[in-house]
Amino acid sequence: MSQHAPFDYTPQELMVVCAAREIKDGEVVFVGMRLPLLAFALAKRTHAPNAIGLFENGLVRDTPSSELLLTMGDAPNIAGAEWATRTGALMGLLAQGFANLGFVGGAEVDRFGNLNTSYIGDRAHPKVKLPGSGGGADIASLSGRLAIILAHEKKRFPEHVSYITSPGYGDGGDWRARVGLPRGGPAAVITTLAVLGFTADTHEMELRSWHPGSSAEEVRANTGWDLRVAPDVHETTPPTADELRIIRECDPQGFWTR
Amino acid sequence: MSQHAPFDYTPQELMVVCAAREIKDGEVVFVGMRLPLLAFALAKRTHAPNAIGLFENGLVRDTPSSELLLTMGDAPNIAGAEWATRTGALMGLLAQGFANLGFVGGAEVDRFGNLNTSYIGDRAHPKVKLPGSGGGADIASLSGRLAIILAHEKKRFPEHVSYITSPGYGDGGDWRARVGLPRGGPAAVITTLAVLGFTADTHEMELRSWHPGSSAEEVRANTGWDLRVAPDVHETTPPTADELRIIRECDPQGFWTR
Amino acid sequence: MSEKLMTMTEAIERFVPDGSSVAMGLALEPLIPFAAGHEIIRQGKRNLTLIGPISDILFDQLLGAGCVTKITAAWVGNVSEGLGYNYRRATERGEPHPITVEDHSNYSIAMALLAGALGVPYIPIRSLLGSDIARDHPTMRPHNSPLDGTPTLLVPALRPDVAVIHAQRADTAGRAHVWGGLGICEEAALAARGVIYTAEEIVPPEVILSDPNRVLAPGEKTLAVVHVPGGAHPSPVQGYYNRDHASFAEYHERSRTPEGFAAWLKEQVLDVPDRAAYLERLGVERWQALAIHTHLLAAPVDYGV
Amino acid sequence: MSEKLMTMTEAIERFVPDGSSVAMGLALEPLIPFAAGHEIIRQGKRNLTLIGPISDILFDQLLGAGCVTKITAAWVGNVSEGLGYNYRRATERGEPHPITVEDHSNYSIAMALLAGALGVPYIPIRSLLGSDIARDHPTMRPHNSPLDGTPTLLVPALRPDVAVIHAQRADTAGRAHVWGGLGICEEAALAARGVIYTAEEIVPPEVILSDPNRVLAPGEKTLAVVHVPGGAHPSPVQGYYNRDHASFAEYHERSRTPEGFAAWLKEQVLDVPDRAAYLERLGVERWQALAIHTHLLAAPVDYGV
Repeated sequence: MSQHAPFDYTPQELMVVCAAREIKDGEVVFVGMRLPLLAFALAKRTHAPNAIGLFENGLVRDTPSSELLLTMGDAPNIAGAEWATRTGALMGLLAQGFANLGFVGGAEVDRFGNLNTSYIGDRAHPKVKLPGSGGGADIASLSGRLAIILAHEKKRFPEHVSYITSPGYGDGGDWRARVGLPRGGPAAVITTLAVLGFTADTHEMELRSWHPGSSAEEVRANTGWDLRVAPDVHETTPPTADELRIIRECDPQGFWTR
Repeated sequence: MSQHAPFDYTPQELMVVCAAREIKDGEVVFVGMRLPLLAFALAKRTHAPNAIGLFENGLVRDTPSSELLLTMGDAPNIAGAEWATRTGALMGLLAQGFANLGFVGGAEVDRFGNLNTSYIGDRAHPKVKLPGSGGGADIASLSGRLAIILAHEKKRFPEHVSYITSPGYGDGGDWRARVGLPRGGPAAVITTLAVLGFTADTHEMELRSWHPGSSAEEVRANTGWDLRVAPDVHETTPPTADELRIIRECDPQGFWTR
Repeated sequence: MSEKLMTMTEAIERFVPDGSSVAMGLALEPLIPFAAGHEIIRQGKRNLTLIGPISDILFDQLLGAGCVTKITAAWVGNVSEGLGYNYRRATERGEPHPITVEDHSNYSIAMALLAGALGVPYIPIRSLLGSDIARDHPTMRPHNSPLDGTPTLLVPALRPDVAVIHAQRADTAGRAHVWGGLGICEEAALAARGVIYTAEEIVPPEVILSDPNRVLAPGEKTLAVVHVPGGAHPSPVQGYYNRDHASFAEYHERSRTPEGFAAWLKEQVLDVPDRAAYLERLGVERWQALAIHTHLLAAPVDYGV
Repeated sequence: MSEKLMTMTEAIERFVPDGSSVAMGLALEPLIPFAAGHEIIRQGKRNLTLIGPISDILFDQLLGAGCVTKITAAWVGNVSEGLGYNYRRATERGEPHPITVEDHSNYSIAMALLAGALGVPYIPIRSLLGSDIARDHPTMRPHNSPLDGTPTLLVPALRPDVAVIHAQRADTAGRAHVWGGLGICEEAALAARGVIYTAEEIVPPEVILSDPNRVLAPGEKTLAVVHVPGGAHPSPVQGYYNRDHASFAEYHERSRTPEGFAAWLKEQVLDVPDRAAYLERLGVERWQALAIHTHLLAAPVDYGV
């Protein structure tokens, strides 16, 4: 399967699979939107049947939605939730440390995993105004681990983001503890080219695996600084036929995955 | 009617009538327990049909309960409420200044309207341990006006209470503003012998009216300091036949009023 | 989703160890978990800290039985009758042993648990300023707001080890529907490290999940679910039974002296194996007198898609 | 209890004056009061401050129409499609005029409104520490907890002049049932100085009072109740209709240029007198395609006594 894999799936489908693999069975996962919605559904139906999903609109689900979601507030995501409460109450659980893992997307991520979803360029006269944090900054501040999902382009991987919407490791090391964040930090960055992690001490981003068809060189060439490479760097394990079948059952039109 | 009145009603019934008279039409009233429950029902059925009742267990009612209540949490007080929410959310409205008037009872009230419902005697080794604040201290802190209801006995009217559970005017004057209370203070003290108020400047208690059958002398003799008497002091207007009929419809067994 | 249904004996043995802090009576007068409280007494738990807004005689019973060394509450007594005699004996004479009392108001205890639920260190309130509750409290402290300098009282977060909540219905996965007077049930369930539900009915998950807005807290917070019909008697359960006022009056009379309380405790708790036996002792006639005489159904709600 | 039912025209004229702060889109993606927003545009309101968590294109429309000078929100865009072009034009090029933006996260905007609802000056959170949201915010400020010295971010209370909330049903006295995804509807309704409800159905008071736990806020907070079936389209209303994803995609395409947006606005808002005409324009077929195909009734609840 694996040698044909690159032709059997889209980059988005591989990203969903990589995201699902970050979810351990029994974990409480702050799901968020788009690809992680599919990753949560995939994990629940494969290796993490006891995972629990949190949504910032106030939902806790122990089953994935019965229909494809374009937003977390779509009616099928609310029907059958085990709790539909106030955003404040749900975020309070996140602040308590209730979420083992959180997912966020972003327009820019930097060397220390800081995310920008607010302003490209000068804050006062931005080149591009992005929608903003939503719950992303909270998920990044308060989850036990953070998984970041974005397209791998050099402009999206600057050495320093122009605006920190969602704190990663700041300038590295023990920055999170210094600023008072209670826990967490980025554990994985899942891109169209690779899966990246962070070193234990300096918390600098490093390449963990390149996707089939890509290479360490291509990943480094599309990163805005001299990207470290993990000693055990390897090729990303491609999706299995089962994983692809489930993803395509969840997103038959490929709204999020094509 | 009025000359026979003293023989037609109990002291509790007169206190309910005096309490009801403190409620203006359209006001939001923090009701509390016991006699004020009847006072709210009486006011709604006479001069204040648009009054709204708040209860610290999280209730807002625009109609009195259909049955006599022994506690605010009795099922008939919840059925037909216009809002049954969290105590925190309800108390938040009180903190915003939502309640025009609040009622509290107490074991001791002093010259400046401070109430004790906690400890008689030394806090460490109390002579009597009373149940405590409940919501009383909050009602006294945050209501627009406060009406206090208690039996008129010398021991219950010391010059200084041994413990301030519910703040009145502290040591008088602008004490409430000095300690940071946002508003309010006692407006009336309704007892078995009289109705008392507070002077505008020093906020010291003064006799406003003695109940039929009592006298300014009896009231002063049963008060633990040299009680001031309002210039326009007079006899308390007795209950009307209508008022008594309604009270007895609400409390046919006289659980609270006999 | 793990199975959390167990017996009352097991739930109390496993999740209410000696020395733990236990939040109970959180809906104020209704839904007081008397059955759970009586099992705590029968198991002879010691050195408990009881946390609640008011307690309508359950705290007084646990105090008299010697289970408690600390009370963190706004009010302890007998709502329809007045004082709690065991509370008086414990605080005035140190009987059966001395206790410490952390006085709150209903607003401050709600804010303490809300702060715990929100994962914030404290909530700054404008109530209780100038009161001796604020003066004497070991952890609340006055602090001028850094925003505008006005006085506030900081109410620190409170996180009970366990909250015991009586619900109308729950499923075996630990999700419960609670309705009527809610008091501080939600704040306590979310602030507590875990929740024990005692429930009038155990229902299939689809009943609970049919109304996610009515669920008190996520099942992941739940330690145990116990099926205890009548488990809140003599307090009321909206839609299930009314308050047994006479029981509160009877307790008030019989607990006036230590001897009277000891006799009451033996008869009503120690010699009663469980809630089923308790209700049998109460008698069918008295139980039926508390039954719902007028059913008042909530208007239908459609979560359809 | 005074009558609060009125037309949309009257409600917006009376209770959304130029320069006021208006909280909308409080349930996040569902229950967005588009009908009310479009009437605000038709009445040419100016200098509004919009307050909300995320806004699924309604804020973008109000920005493009020139009604807004300030945004206090966590996210402004098009949830299923991405960016909001009017938001970009306003912030990047000051078109149609410059605006100020107070960036929040969903947690901080919820805590700001909760502080307003609780009558407390601020809530100290441990989120956003080290972020540029915290650095640049005009009123949030870092402050070490006086209790233990740990860093917190103080989120000051926010009290909108008015909250506009679309509800499934309301009565003429101003009490509403809202269910499904709640977001920050309750915090905003309680923090706001007044609430305008737009409702799918107007029902007798006894329907609302049959389920007091489901009521969002007391009627005394209510300024107006407006009967607007379909008033949240293209956003979803649990149990009434689903999200019209195609409308969001269409808006995304057509609002790409100022000219495209102007044409969209004329066609969809300015030339449409009210929501009934809007739905007629949408067409029966398209409307029926959004209809609830599977009804999911909440389990019965008895408030009996």
